[in-house]
Amino acid sequence: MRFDRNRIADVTFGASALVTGLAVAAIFGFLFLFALPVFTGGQGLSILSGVWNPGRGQFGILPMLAASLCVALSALALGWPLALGLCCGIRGFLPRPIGRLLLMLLRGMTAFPTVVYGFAAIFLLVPIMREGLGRGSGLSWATAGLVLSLVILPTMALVMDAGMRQTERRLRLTGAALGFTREQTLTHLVLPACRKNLLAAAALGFGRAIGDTLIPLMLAGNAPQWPSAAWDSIRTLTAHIGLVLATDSNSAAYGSVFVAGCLLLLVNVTVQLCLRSLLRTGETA
Amino acid sequence: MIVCLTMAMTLSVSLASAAPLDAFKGKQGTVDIAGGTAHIPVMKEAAKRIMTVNPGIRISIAGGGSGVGVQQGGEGLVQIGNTGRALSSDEVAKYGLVSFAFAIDGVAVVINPANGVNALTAAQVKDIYAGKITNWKELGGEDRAISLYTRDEASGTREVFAKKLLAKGDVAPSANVVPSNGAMKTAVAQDPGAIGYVGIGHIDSTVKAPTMDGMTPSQENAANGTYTITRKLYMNTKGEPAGVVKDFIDYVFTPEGAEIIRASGYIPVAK
Amino acid sequence: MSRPATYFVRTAVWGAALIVPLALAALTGVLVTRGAGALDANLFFGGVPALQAMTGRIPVWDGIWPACAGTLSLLGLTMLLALGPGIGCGIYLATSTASRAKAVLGFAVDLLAGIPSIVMGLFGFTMLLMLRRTIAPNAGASLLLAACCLALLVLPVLVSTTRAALESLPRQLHLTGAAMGLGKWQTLRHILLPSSARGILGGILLAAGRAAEDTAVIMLTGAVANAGLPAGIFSRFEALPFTIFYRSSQYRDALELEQGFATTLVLLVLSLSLLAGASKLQRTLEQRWQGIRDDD
Amino acid sequence: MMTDTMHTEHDSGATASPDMTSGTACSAECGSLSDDSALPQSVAARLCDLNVFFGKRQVLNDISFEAHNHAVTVLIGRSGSGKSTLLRTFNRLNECFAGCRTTGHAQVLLEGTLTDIHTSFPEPAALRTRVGMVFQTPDVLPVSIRRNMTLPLQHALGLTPPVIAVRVERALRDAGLWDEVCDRLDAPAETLSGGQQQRLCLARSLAMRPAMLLLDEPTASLDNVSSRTIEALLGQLKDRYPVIMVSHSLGQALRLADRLVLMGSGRILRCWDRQNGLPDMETLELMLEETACCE
Repeated sequence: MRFDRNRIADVTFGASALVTGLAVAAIFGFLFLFALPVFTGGQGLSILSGVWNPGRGQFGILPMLAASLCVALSALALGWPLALGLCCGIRGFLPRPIGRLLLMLLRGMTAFPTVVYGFAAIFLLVPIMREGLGRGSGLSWATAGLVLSLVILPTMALVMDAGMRQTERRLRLTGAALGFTREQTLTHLVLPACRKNLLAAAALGFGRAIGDTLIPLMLAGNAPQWPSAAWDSIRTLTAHIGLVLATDSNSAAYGSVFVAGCLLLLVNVTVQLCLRSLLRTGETA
Repeated sequence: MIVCLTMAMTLSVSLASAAPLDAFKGKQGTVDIAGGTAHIPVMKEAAKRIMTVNPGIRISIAGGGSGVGVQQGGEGLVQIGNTGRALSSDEVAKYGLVSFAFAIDGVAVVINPANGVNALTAAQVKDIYAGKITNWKELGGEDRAISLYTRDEASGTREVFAKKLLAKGDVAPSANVVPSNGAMKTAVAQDPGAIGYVGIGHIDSTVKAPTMDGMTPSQENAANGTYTITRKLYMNTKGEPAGVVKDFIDYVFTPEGAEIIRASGYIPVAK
Repeated sequence: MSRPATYFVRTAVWGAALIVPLALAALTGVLVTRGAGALDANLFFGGVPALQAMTGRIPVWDGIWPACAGTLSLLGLTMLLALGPGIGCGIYLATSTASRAKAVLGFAVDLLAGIPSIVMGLFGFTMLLMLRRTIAPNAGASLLLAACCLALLVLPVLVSTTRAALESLPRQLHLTGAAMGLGKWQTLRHILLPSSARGILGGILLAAGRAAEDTAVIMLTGAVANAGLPAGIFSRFEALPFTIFYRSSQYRDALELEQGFATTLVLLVLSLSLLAGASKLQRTLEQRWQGIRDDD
Repeated sequence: MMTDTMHTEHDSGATASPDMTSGTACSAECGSLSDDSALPQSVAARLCDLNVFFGKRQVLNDISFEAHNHAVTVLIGRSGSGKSTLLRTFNRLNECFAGCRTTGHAQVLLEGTLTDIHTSFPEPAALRTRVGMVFQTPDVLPVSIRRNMTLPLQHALGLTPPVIAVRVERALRDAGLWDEVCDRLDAPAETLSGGQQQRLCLARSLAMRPAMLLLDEPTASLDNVSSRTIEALLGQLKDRYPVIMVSHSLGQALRLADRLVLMGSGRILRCWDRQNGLPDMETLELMLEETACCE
């Protein structure tokens, strides 16, 4: 009886693992399959050129790739220090009641729907950005980056905090014995020990930022041009998919959607591989 | 207030002209509708009346743009795919779609109400969208940069605008792209330097429609032919419609349907 | 050398502690001031009497009640689909011995975690097209399809939190269970899982939150502007996040815009109460397992 | 490096062999293994030619050894000498570690018969319900005191609530803990002191009515007074349960041991029985140091 249960459990868990693995394989397979006709068809590699003008038969989506990277990186550059700041505050820099409040706030923020940020930002942030930057329409790289940094912040902060809480507990006495204040323990002992955790949080945040659709679609302006300034209206790969999937399924524009999907997958794989190799070098060092 | 209005409308309908809805009595079925965003108010009101009389019929309505209408209608994912433009011969050939034009809608350039400019010409609009005119002062307005707004590639409104006003001219790549008539209106209403375009049915006090080559954009003018930047709204089915789908389309063409179309801001077209 | 570092961190701390709550307060402030006025029965039922609307006797066309019902059923179905494989896979990764298959699976889960939701929606869409061309010519976008794709989206969250929660348990706990004469499954069921329940439930919560708020997946796989109450897992449905997105871009007058803000508030309240409810559940379950009663 | 150590140890073992024969024979005649009836009834557990590997590393080397009924067998040796591994062979807990491989025979006296613990138990869990174990640090579960006691009874043995209630009280009394906790059984076990926690763990094992008790440095993390309480308890318990324990303290080993086993580098170096006289403290310390310089 007990023996059987063990077997059943093993099989069940193995099967769920298999399902997960197959799902990933299927996602990659399907998207590559649907993107393939674009390359084998008439336009060939023109899809990877720099101009998007379907009226003239130009279907380059590289500006969108650049826009995706720009928006995600700027969101990360803003959001990561903020997340780190919040975690340090919670784990020692701020009075305990404030820290506890902030932690509650972060938990609550994970429940904030993305579309809520987008909806509120259209009416609050866009006019401010238009007047503040003095150029452009307010629908811009900067606007999307700002809101995205807020969107990815709680996930990053909670991942950081999970690591820091354990490390801090472990090192609190060590630090105290060395004559460190709580702040010094945090900056000199805990943070270096949590390096990997901070890195993983950054990768996670980047993934969420580059993968978000609604915020860029609603706030970045969606102009298919190369990003060059913060007030530029730009179109990310995700927004491109949302906008163009609606077109006729015969056109090259439609095919570009799947290429965009594949590019996003490739970015994701690259980030994961980089993260892994970084973590590994961290281990040997 | 709106509630009172709709309730009164429903009431008057059920009292005065129950006849067109009789077709649905005792029937069962599903009608999935997707496509052009301009069609939605008409579809929604019609569906609401039908389902109120007969809850056995389920009607779902999605937007997405004319491209979605062709694609999902053609693939058979929905029974009725709406487009804000005529189908190309390729599309008809590929999917075997049958079109039903039921309304006329004008497309008008809109600007922010605070903008002093009241008249534009097609040539000016073409230059603005090509990025040759970049400031309102060149058009007699105040010194303010022009922000361009255009619609996504799947939009029927965009097609009409590009064909009839821009004459297939280019749109500067820096133009903002918004995914719907409503989003266009929001953007233009907020941005004092904005220029965009919407279906005339969407124009209200939050945006201003300047005269175009002297023509005043309004539904009356579109109906009587003095405003020429117009398009038809189509329902498309894969093959000849049958069952409740046919009933639905027939209903849109009844006098009651025409009334709905007019109330939504369009001009009804006979079958 | 140490001073600048501390100052830098301190600046970041105070900056973050001020900026983030302020930004949030501003956003919710906008929502509340512009949406609270429209928060009434009319928003939910669009003029249809509440009782008939809730039971679905009269279809609701201008209210968000069907969207609320749609979001809840979508959430339920998604979690139903994702919980088993998610937690099972997490347990597998945490308890099986190191092997090539495990390493590959771990990488696959990390990849899955990084897949953008719109790509997941795109996958659902292509899968649907494939199904129609092959085995199920009548398949359509539906609640089931959307739930499947959402389940895939939240799966890695479940897997990695379950795995992390189990792996962070002291190694001694496995030995304790074994030394008590509990089998592998029993140790898992009665000792390891309850001990890591906090972490796992946290993961479930995070997953549910993402499933409830995601818009990009469902807008490609079955959410529509108007469909009435969900009629079954093979029909299209309304959902709150999509309704918000739709209203924000399709409103025709000031009232509809105001209702859009109010809908946003409703979704926000729904998400937050989900969070609160789950943490309460978490505490209850934990106390039941621990058998601890507060005498005072 | 490890294999080098093994070789030197092997040599040192060889030089020590005259000493081993001069002590009481602690290894059984392996030839008589199959013949249960020929064995004296007092044998509670027996190992024969036992080898344990973790991956490529051999941790136990040709162990043959017997433990008796009504007796406390104490294993001593420097850390890394294989004491804990030896202890864990009796309930096959080594199998919980990755890459573990065991060869040789191990028998435990169950229901009056010496039973091979590898061939008779396809699932080690069933064996572990019969061989109780207490660890170095009190491993109370993060649950209430009562739940700590009932959890294995309920799930590993499948007993009914009335039976469980009786057993819990009995075991807590045996462990000398009943009077201290009877009025707060539903309080978290972590609120107990270290000594109380360890006695709770002992009670948890006793409630299973095991055939044998294994203790892995049970007093290592406790203060002096708590250690003495546990030692006194073991003195009472050994009449009902054969006890095998690892000890870090020579004083404790000499106080408790009926049989004392000195280990070094995965081998048994020497064995003493109380009736034949235990060595004194200095001799033991010297021998321990000797094993150190051989490493």
